[in-house]
Amino acid sequence: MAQNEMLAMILAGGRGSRLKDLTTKVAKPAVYYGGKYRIIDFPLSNCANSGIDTVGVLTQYESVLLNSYVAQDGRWGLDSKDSGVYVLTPREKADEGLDVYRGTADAISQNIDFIDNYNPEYLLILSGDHIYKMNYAKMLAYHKKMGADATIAVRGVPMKEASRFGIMNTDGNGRIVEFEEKPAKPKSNLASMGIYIFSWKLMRKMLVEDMKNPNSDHDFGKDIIPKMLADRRNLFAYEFCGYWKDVGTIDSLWEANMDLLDPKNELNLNDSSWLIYTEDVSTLPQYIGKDAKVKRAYITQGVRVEGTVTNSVLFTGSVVGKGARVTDSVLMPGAVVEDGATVTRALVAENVRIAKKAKVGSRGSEEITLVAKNVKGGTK
Amino acid sequence: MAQNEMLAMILAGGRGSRLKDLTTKVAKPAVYYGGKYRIIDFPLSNCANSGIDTVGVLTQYESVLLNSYVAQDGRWGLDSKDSGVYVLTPREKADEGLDVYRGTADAISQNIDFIDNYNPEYLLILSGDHIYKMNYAKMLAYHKKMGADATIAVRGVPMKEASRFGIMNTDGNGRIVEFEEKPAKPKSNLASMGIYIFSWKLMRKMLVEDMKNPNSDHDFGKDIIPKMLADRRNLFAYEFCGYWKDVGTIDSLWEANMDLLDPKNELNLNDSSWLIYTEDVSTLPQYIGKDAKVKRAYITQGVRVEGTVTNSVLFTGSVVGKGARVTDSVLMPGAVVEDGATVTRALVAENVRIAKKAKVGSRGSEEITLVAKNVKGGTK
Amino acid sequence: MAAYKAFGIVSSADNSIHVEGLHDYRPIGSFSFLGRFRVIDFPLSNMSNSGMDRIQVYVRSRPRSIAEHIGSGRHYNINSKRGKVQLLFSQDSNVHSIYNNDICAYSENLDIIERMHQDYVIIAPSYMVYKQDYCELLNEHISSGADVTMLYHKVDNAKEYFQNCKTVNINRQKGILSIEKNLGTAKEKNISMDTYCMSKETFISLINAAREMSSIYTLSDIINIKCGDLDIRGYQHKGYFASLLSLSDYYRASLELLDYNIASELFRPEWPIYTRTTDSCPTQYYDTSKVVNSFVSNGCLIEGTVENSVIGRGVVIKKGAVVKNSIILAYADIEEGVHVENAIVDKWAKIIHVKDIRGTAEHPQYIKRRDTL
Amino acid sequence: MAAYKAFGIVSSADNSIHVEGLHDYRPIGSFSFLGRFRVIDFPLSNMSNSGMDRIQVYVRSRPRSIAEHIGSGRHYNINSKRGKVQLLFSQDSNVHSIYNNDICAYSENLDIIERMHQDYVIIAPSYMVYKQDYCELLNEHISSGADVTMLYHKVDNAKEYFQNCKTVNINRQKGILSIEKNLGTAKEKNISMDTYCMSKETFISLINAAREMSSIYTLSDIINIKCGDLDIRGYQHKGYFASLLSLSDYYRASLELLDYNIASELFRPEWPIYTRTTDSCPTQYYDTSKVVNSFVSNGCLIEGTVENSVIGRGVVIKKGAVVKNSIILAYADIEEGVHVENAIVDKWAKIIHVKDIRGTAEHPQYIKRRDTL
Repeated sequence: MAQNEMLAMILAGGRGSRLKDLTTKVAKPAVYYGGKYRIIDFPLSNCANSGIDTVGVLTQYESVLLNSYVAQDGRWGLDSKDSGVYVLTPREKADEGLDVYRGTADAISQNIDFIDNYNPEYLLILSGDHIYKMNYAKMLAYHKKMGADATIAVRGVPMKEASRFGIMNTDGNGRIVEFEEKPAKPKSNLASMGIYIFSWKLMRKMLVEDMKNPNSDHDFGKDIIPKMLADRRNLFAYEFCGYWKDVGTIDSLWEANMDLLDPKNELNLNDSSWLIYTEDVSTLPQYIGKDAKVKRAYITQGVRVEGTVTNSVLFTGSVVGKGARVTDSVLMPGAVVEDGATVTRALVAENVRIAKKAKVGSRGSEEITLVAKNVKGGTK
Repeated sequence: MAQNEMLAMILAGGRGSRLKDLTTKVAKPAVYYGGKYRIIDFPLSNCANSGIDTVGVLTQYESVLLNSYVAQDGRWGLDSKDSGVYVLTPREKADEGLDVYRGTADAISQNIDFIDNYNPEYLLILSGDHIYKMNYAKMLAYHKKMGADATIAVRGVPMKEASRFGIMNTDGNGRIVEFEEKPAKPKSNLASMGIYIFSWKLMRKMLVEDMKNPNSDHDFGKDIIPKMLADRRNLFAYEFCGYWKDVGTIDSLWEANMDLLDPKNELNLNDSSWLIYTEDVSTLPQYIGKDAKVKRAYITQGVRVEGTVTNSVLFTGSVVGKGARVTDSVLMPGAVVEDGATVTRALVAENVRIAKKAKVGSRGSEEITLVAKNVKGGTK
Repeated sequence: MAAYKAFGIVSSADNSIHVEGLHDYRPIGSFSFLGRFRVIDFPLSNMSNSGMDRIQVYVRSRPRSIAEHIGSGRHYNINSKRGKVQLLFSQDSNVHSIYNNDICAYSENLDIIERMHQDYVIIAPSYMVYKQDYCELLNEHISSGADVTMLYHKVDNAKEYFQNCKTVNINRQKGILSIEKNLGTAKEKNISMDTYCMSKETFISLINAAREMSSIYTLSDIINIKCGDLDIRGYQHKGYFASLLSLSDYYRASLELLDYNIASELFRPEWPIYTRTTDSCPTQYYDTSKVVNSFVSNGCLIEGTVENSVIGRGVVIKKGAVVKNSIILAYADIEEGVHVENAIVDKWAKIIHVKDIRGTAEHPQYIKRRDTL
Repeated sequence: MAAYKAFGIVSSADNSIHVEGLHDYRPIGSFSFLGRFRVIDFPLSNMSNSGMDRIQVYVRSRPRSIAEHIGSGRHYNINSKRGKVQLLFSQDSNVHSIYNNDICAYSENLDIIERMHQDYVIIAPSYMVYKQDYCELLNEHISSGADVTMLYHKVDNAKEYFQNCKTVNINRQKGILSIEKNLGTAKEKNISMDTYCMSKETFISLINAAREMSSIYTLSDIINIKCGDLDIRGYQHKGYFASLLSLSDYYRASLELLDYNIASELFRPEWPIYTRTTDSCPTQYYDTSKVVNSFVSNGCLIEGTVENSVIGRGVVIKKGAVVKNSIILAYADIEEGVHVENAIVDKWAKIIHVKDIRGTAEHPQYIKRRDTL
């Protein structure tokens, strides 16, 4: 049976501190995106759509919400007989004290016993905080075809930006000959996406060795991949073309939401052959009121618009009151813009209330305004 | 909606070290019992059958297996829209380091944020390692009827053994007037079962205070209940009649299995109105071979018997070879008794193989023999 | 959790009922309602929210859409081990026969009804929309000592609406004197909501009594006949109520809910209406969209104008198209320049060439499923 | 995961088939098999294990047991979002008509077939038991360039068994020359396994071709007719194979598997046969039980003697009762002193007063569902 041919492990421990108040209570993979999704819906839905049945999610930082969110594996259909999404936190062992994950490779090493339960042929390592649609089954087919020990997904970045990334230098056949972390003079524009397929037998051996190495940072990028290259292992680059975004800052999160306002956007969440699954909420459909004006907007069920919405993304349960104006903005779930209030170039966090006639954000602001606390009413 | 009226939290951190080699790799709640179950199936199935939707399972000790076992919440039907079984391990917080659970009350305190998400009216505290069938909905009805702040399930124990238990002394109305831990001269035979219903609002306040108390052991029995009594809160005892077992030792685990061989046993796992749910395995039905003799036995699907089985409980996938004899014993999943081997008064652990003609256990042994490693062949 | 004592039955409309157009493709329970819901979501959510977890859904013909929509029932928040949403089919091969009624379906599945552990049954129709806590109904039933307690709703527009419904005559003690067809003779009537509470025992004896007397008797018929012998009582329902036994009732009920106050009375956060998610993405509004006073489901692409309408999932409304006072079902396409008014456009229909589709408020125009116009 | 390219169809037996007794209550796919399984578990597990996750199950009559058994399909290890096990019903009201055949069901649901994303289809029957990796079949089909590839099984007992089956004539290149009824004329025959692999396109064109030529043509008929025009090839199946188109075939197939070697060839750990669990507890053997060479399901209480038999879930065999060479379906009661031999006892039957029930190996005695004897 194909079931456990490939197991996926999602590294979801990122604190995402550049997302400021959005991540004081939730880990970055649980941050909202695109009207109804959370970022981690993307790798999880990709797994489901790629025919992967078992997914481990490695979390550590304050993640009660993330943990209980991903534990509901039926959201991604990952609840059939042998399927499951398993939350893997650092844990007390019989012979050791309680530990934290020291690096990406260590997070996997600490869960070797979990992986052994499934005895997979291949291990897929993913990051929990990227937005993209990708068929990992195709990447696996490539891995097998190339007889690779490791396959690393890469994407072309503008050459002038390449020095900000981990760059893979390949030969004519896609074989990786060199890996340079943020090279001053990049030789290629193929940036690692942090998506790896490893043949598990070999990787298991390497991880056991790496755990014992006191000089290692226990990181795939810094330790494991360089070691594999040094050992002259078969490493291949798998080039990904398509929408991909790491939303590390408030500005980039806002921007990624704005991308969806273009009906021809590259991510295309409307493609029925590759749906992104998420939490199912019980609400009314969206209601557009008697005096509402909605133009160029991305709006989901449970939203109520009585005012004017332009160029904005509205999440579940958000409300735009009478005479209120929401422009170039994102309203996260349950955000309420009361009657007559104005929201411009802003990102309004979950359940935040902008009181009557209040005004937040401005058209000309350099940065996007993050509104993470209730805003009191305006006087005008 | 009734959904989150009462949330259940199962304390499943017990190491169960008196169960010896059975618990070196798994926590006690994951230990097998009754041919196809694990101990934790009992509180989880009781929750499902009592109409409780959301269950937190608090684990700490080496629990990768327990964690992934309970995460498959569909096993107990706890995977409907708003349902779930959530594994709660000690975790790194934004402002503190990584912590362990210091006591039963602390385990709940550390997860106040989780409980707050559901905002329950009542909190049910259970232990993950007891075998019994109980309708918690009835206990809740009693709690409400009595206007209790806390209701504690108790069961009558023989008076002469009462000094081994935590004893609740009640007035004529079931109100608890005194709690004595292992009293030298017990005044009552009502022993606490470690099952509590608390009105959450009050308990939340008490836990927050208890966390700050440097002199507290953060334990329900030692700290919280005595404090409630001192505060003259309404504590009521809810008397449970029926089969109940804490299988703390190899002998008592064996004994609890043997109890099932009596077709009129009090636990009655055959009652279709209160089923115990467990993992679903894909196997053949049990096969009883051409020369087999099976008498007084409790056997589940996937077992193959070619030899003689008397007075024994056989778990999924266990095999009794030709001419082999299994008497007064328990074969855990995948245990294999090869042709001609003899197993008497023994408990054979998971996947252990007793080679041809080997002999383990003996009829007259004082203690039950635990066979946790493969046994080499006999010479006869 | 009082309703743990009762199992539920969701009944199907009689074969004498035929709702124009829509009904050709699916039973009424499967009709789309307010875009994201299906009518059967209402009785099922009522039962689930009342703590009931054993529910039998009777389906007569064209069961596919109901079977798929209900699935394992998990999205109705029903424990999949302890509980069960069970589809029961009528095996009578002649689906349109008058003999193939509710009593016939119950008596064919009598062994399953007899095996239920619960002492009481709540029977609710799959063709009406309302919110009701069945615990309250059951408690009232038990404490009154009645043999049967049935829900009714007081209306003042029984002349124009509630076609095909039945009315009840009630005495001052809430005793039911008789159940009659709504003949539209008076404005004010007590409409029977075809919702009954009784003991399992009484239910079985009514099924048997009906079979003995006439094989065309329905449950409502036998209860009417027994009004003298048994203690049958009414329980008044308050709040939003719609019966969907005719196309105009369906049309009116949908548009009525465009009043957000009425809608939010029916959809309370503490009483969620569950449905099956289709995982469609949010709806895309273009630069040219003009939408007012409408419910819009997810997955739509809206370039045109929408007024006072209910738009289903995945609907496309192209530039210059106008949709007014209409119900557009899922995946329909309204192409450029098309004007749709007072119409019900069924699933997957494409309106391309016919530029003007108009019905009246009294007689909405129905466009068939998968039709290309 | 080659089979991601194909969706699956599990087909129903023709209306010309009627398996004595058992078939009165459920379709063949719903027959109990080896105690814990139902026949339809085999095609569904084959598809699931081959990585297929979009499966259409066609049901003609008495759909309840199949609908309940399949549920959401999660127990077949099929992703409930990406994948779907979809029940498709024949809407033809006259379920016993010869017009109501497989082609009729496919053409009624043609829009759903057309909407499938996959390029290929694997069609497998719900009335045969075998293990087959459909990836291999699909790969062979694609690499050979055939229009249709069908499974066959070589047997040497076609005279006595495989009643109601079809046989195929094959040339040396594995080309199918014709498909004929098994008339029992020779021992050695290639039995058609009613399992086909083809492109979605070819499938749709065959459905249309059959409809045009005659409304009573089945898929097998139209493929037989097209043998000259199309490249139709056979693919030989090896391993255990049983067709359950008659009661004696069903009886023989079940008892044949009491040979543990044969059974363990069909049930491989790497190719699990999934089924719906009923959460029954282990089986209780009493002091007086004597059981040999039998498959016993969970939840039984066994005080008596069982030999060479298959015992379903929750069966009670009382003291002194003897069950030999028989198949006892779930929840049947064999009371004290009763002797059952060469019999098939249907679900919930109670054998109390009739102390001796005997059939022959060729004609097993059938005891009806819920009968009390």
